[in-house]
Amino acid sequence: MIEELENILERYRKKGGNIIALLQDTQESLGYIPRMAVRFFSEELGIAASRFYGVATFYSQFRLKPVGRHKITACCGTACHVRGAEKIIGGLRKELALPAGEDTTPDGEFTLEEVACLGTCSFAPVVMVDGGVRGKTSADVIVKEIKAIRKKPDEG
Amino acid sequence: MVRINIDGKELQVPAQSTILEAAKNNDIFIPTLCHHPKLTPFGGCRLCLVEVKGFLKPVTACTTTVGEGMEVVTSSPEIEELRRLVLELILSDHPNDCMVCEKTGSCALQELAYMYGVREAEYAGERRNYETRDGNPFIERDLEKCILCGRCVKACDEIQGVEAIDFGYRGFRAKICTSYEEDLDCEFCGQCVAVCPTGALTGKLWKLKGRPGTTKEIDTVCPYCGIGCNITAHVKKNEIVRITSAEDTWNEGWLCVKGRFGYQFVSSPDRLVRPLIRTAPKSGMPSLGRKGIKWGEVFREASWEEALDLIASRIREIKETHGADALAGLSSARCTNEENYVFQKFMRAAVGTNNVDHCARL
Amino acid sequence: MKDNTVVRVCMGPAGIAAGGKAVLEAFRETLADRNIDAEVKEHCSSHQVGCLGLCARDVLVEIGRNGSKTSYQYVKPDMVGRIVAEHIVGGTPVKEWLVDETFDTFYRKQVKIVLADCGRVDPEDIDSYIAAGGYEPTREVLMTWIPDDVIEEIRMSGIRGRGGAGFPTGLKWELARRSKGDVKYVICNADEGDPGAFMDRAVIEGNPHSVIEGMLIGAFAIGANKGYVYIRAEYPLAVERLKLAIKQAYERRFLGRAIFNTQFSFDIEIRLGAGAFVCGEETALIASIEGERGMPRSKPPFPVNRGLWQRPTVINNVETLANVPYIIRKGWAWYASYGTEKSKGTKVFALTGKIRNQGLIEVPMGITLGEIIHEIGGGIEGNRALKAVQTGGPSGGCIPAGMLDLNVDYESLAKAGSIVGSGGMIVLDEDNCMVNMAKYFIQFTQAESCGKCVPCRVGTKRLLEILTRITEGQGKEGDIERLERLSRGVKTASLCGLGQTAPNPVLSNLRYFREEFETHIRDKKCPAKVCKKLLRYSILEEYCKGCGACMKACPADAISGDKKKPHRINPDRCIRCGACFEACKFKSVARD
Amino acid sequence: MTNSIPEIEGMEVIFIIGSNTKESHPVVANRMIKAHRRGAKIIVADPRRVPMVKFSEVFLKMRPGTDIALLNGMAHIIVKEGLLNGEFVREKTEGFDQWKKSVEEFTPERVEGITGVPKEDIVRAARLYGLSRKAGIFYTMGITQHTCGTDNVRAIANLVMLTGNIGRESTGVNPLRGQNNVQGSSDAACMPNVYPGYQKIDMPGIREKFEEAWGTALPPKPGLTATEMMDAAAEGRIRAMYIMGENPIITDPNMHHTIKALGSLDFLVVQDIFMIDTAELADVVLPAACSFEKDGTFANTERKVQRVRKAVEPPGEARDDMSILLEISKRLGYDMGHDTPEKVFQEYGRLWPAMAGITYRRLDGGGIQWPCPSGTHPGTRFLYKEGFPKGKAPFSSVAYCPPAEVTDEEYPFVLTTGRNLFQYHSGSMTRTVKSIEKHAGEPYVEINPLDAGRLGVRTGEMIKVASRRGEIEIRARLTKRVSEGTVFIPMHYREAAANVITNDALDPVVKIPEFKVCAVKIEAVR
Repeated sequence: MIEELENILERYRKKGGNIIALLQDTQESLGYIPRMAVRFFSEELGIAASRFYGVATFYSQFRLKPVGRHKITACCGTACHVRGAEKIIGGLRKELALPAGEDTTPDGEFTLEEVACLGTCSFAPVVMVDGGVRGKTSADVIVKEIKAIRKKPDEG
Repeated sequence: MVRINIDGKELQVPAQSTILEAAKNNDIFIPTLCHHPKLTPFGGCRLCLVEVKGFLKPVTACTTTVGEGMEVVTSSPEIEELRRLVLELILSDHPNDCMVCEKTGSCALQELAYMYGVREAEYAGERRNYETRDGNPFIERDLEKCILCGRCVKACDEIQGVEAIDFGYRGFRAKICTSYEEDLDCEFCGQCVAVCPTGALTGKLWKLKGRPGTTKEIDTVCPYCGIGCNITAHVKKNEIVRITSAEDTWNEGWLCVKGRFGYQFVSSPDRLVRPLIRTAPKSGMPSLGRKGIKWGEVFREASWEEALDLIASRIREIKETHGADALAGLSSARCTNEENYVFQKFMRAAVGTNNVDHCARL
Repeated sequence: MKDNTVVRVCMGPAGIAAGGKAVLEAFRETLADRNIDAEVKEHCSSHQVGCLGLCARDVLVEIGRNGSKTSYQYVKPDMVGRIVAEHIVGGTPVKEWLVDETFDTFYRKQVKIVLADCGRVDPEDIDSYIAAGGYEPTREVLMTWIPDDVIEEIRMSGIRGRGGAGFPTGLKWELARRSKGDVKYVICNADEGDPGAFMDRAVIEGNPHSVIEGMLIGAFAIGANKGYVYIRAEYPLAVERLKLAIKQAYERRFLGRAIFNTQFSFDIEIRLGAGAFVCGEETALIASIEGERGMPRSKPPFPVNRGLWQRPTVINNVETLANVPYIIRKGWAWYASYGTEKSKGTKVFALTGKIRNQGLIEVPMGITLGEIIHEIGGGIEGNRALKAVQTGGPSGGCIPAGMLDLNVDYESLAKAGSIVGSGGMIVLDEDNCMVNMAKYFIQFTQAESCGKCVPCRVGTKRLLEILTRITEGQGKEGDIERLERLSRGVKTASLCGLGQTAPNPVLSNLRYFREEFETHIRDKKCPAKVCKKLLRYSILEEYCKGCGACMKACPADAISGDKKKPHRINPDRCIRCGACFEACKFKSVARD
Repeated sequence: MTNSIPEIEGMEVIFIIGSNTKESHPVVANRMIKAHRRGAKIIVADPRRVPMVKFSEVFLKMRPGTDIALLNGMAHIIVKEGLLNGEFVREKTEGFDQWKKSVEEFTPERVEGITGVPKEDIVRAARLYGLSRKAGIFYTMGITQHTCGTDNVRAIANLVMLTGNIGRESTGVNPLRGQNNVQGSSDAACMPNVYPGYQKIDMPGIREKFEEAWGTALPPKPGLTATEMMDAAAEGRIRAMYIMGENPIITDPNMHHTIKALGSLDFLVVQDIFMIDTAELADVVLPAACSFEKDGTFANTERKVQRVRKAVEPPGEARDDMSILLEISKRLGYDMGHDTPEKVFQEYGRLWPAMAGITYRRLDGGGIQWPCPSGTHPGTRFLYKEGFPKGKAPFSSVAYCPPAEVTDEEYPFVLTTGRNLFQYHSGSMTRTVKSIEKHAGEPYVEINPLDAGRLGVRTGEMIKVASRRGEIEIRARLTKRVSEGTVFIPMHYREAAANVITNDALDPVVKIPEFKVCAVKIEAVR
């Protein structure tokens, strides 16, 4: 992990940047923001660790825990809302048996993420499964997909 | 200087001052919670909202600088309603335990709640609750009492340059955090405690020892380094229960961990309380912290009379047999000027030697 | 056989969502099999709006031959074979799959300025933008104009901030120009946060150079040499396109030093938003670009005086900037000829919700809501009744069905208790609960509140709690008054735009649908049958066949009854999930 | 200090050398940080990466004991680049030309060789300080606790005179005193060669003045310094000692020597608030009151006299030091003729003009900085406004000489000692404070990770640190704070007392021991 962090730091020092950029790069290469990454950057750059944490917890993009192998993104935009996004999310949480307040299954397989708006309102309700957009969808459709993913051995 | 008008009063105020400063310096009261004169303005609590002619919405007095001919109204039914609502909202997410809170009596929030007669919250609802407590040995952090005014964050950054804490999360979940919410591990200067307007930050040693108003307060000087910070000792039942420093002292109320939290030595059970006279021969080697030595077997307690007589007679003997310069005295950089003066006078005039020094060099 | 046929398949997010890839492949294969040498283009991916904008009908396929264009809607892979056979080979379009008549009315009332070139130019090829007259305005301005002329031109055009607040752009630029400072910045706010609005994404994906040009001209006007585009990371395609466009602009020396060999130099950097709605607010956005928590700062000082790194800074939204080159090209008078006296030009709206023609529309300011709904939008979906139109997203409000002759412009909408905002326009029908809508928006703003100031941090939370209890049948007498007092307080006392507008949905819904709130509170009923906890389920014996489907479906074992005999729901056990309602094939489960 | 602490805010350049300000004088550091926020540039010169480095423009990480080379090197650059303050040098100083020659040899290259500081940094620091006319220098024991301590201070003085950075507001040279009343006990003349107010006992007329005031004959020749006393005791020339509120066993160098010295006394009185280590060797131990239990005054590092007020009663039969001394004095047949602190202070003021204007009543309105000659005088915020007391100040050439003890094959590491933020001096007070002990109750040695790696030592492991004088076992704390080849041990911990190891070589003039440099060897304890 260290050399990844050093690379990120290298880039940061070259083109100059800020805490957010640094964290975005970190998450990009590690999938989340580990404690030791913050410690590392804080020591190397003399920027207080508390500031990294403040930024990391402010923006919804950043994760302090590893993300699941499969990512399901449910749009909660207004259009999706009026077309029953809540129902879908409810159904998915039930299917994935997500503990309250958690967005990733204990086995680290699935992460269910809710986003403000994917900007495909005309296709509401919209859900993304591992990057693939599913328009005019429903809980059942997605649940089927989840079951399918569970079955076939993960190739990634 | 610019000319402004606050509540009908024509005033001349420094051009760069904020409306709040201008008002304060002219004894016009504007309620505040997040503002602190020694820290940069924040504008979060919204209590200092005032009406400025020509502005569509009320502005915060703490962040708005005055302008020539500015007309300000600090109190109107609308403004007071807003302040009241803000207080109701703060209290709707604030524990109701003033009766056991260390801050009671010196709490800015309590004072304003009293002023505005806000009691049970009209907007009662969910309250933050944090089970985990910070395990550090100096500072009690009760974040349920935190009003997110940000003073502690600023003090830690702007005054102490440590930045051990910062705002974390957002919205209703916003919270003052250390990195990854570990236990506080900083310089423990306690500037954050000093600037906290509520009971969110207090000294762990203070707990239930006595609140301001119930203690005797004595202004004196810190017993530690050579800077001589001015401190106030809070005393109850002949015990120091709290050390604070006033904002108007030359050290601006800032202290370090020793000055603010290092006062327990005064009431230590290990203090010497009676003169001791050696009974056993010298072992030659001090214990250097080794435990289990029974001083009773080395020294015996004696009356002052006996001890002082003994000292006087031995000094006289040695002086007679070996001369005054066979005696020497070491004074202390921790004693007062008067005591040091007396000590050297004692060595020179009473004992008769210039063999007198102190630890300045060590 | 040689042919000049061009097949365009919609591959915008919506298109992809509808299975555009498969359709595209189908065409490629079928044409290859029949070795027809026809061009198959990814269409909507670049022209997602420009060409059709009717994404609701994706996958849309456009077939152009000998200059004529024909469009198919709802295309599925299995339809491709026939289209190729009959249309491309046979030459006669497949009638029943063509787009229907409302397709054209969708355009009649629209006026395209910002979106005009979306679709005509290839966003990934700067030349096609130049060919369409791109960068000419910049050249002219840089070489023959003085900054004050530019500002004057923009001021006269009357264009106002398209991001929401509607602050006159010319005035903003003038203030920034007059503000002292050797270093100044231009920021393009592409942090399109309003749920239900996506025109900024569309413009950047469809015509990124128009935005770059807008920034160039703005920078020249105020005397800035550095610009930032603050864009949501959630828009990967837009980010990609923008990066490419900037790269190409640098290659052509439209960016960098000595542009068009003048003294003027300008650089643009992209900053990715990290997911915080509040960063749409100017000062929060600035904090975010500086890499800090996006917590708004008190105004004054305003960004035009002390903004990014304490320097004078102009922040304009994407749509605003994209207008600029066209205003320069055709002149302020032409632009000002559209719109009303106070609201000039056109505005792009994202028309969504319960409406037939969904998608982006660009209309002249002042057009009536009715024209938009019925003519452009083709009326309400299904045969439900229009209930209201929500505009301005979480900062806006609802316009009830009765006010369809309302003109859509800054003043009229404001008077009606809503705002133009960034241009979200969600159509609601009788199946939408207005209390639930208010709750939804407050839920959103509450989750996005930065937490700096008390009214927004705690106030929105309390608003949400009250609305929630109302939708759950726990509403108390006085709750409406509580909501009103709190909303007013949050509006005036909050630090930034987010808090100052957050209560709008509540206030406007209370204004037009007060009785719906009262019904929830007093009768514990939700007329739109949306608020689950207020619904009552019962079985109509006369219709029940006793098939037991509902019994199986019920997760709470609340349904009992023998086979072939009418079943019964035990109201005490019923958790009101509606499973039985959906399970029953005989419509014998009643819900009220 | 020639300046007062609040003046720090107004400084353009702050040059900190041999002072871990943030840990030893935290509230001064607060002012420096304030200045920094207002744009002041900070230079830090130290063998360790001390916390203030975080705020510094330039950090000169020098080898211990090479201060003179560094300071002369900076002077060299300032002279060569003509950054000096010609007017000041002409009118306020003397001996410039001759001194100038003495720094010629200190070229950046050579200085880099001696100090280990890259020459670019030395040049940057020299320019920063040299170009500023509103600069302050801050130093503490890091400068004085060397065999060349006096020369270190002279070298600093040269730099100050060269740039004229003295005698104005926010401009001067500021030694920070380590203990609450070091300034005061020096002022009050607990020193072998002067009477109160630094009045030399061998100056004509002075002794007579005090004999007259005190109504008794006084010994004519100067006495011994603390460190000399220990040697004299060991040799039997000193037979009895009276130690008030000091703990030399922990605070003096070469502990074994100190123990031997005190052990061989015929009679030792220790007067303290705790059973300190030194008291264990005493014949009589007297229980004293602490500063919260008595009235009086302290003089802080900026010469400010402030009131100390009684807050609580002393425990048991403990008494304040003054009344104890008065009692013994009576028994020795000498009645000092005053019984309250205030009366003592009045006599003090009568005998020292600089203190004459200060009274307890005035002090109730806040501290006053001496000199304060009259009751209407406001006190003196900064010194030398009207030039130097002895007219022109002389430049004095100082040669660089290495520390008394340098590293060799057997003792390859340099040990430097000092304080940490949480403990205080010999720890007699702070180590009885539970929270402080909980947080910083364990002795440790700071060692560079690379050195530790070579020795196979991990953080938290016990290692043995030994010098020619003694050895201790102590926990290793791996940190980049210290450079390779250097280790640091805080002085506070009796159970692993740094002064078992330190060198008691003295500065020839002021007799300060070389706490800051000695050679040690280190091995892991298995």
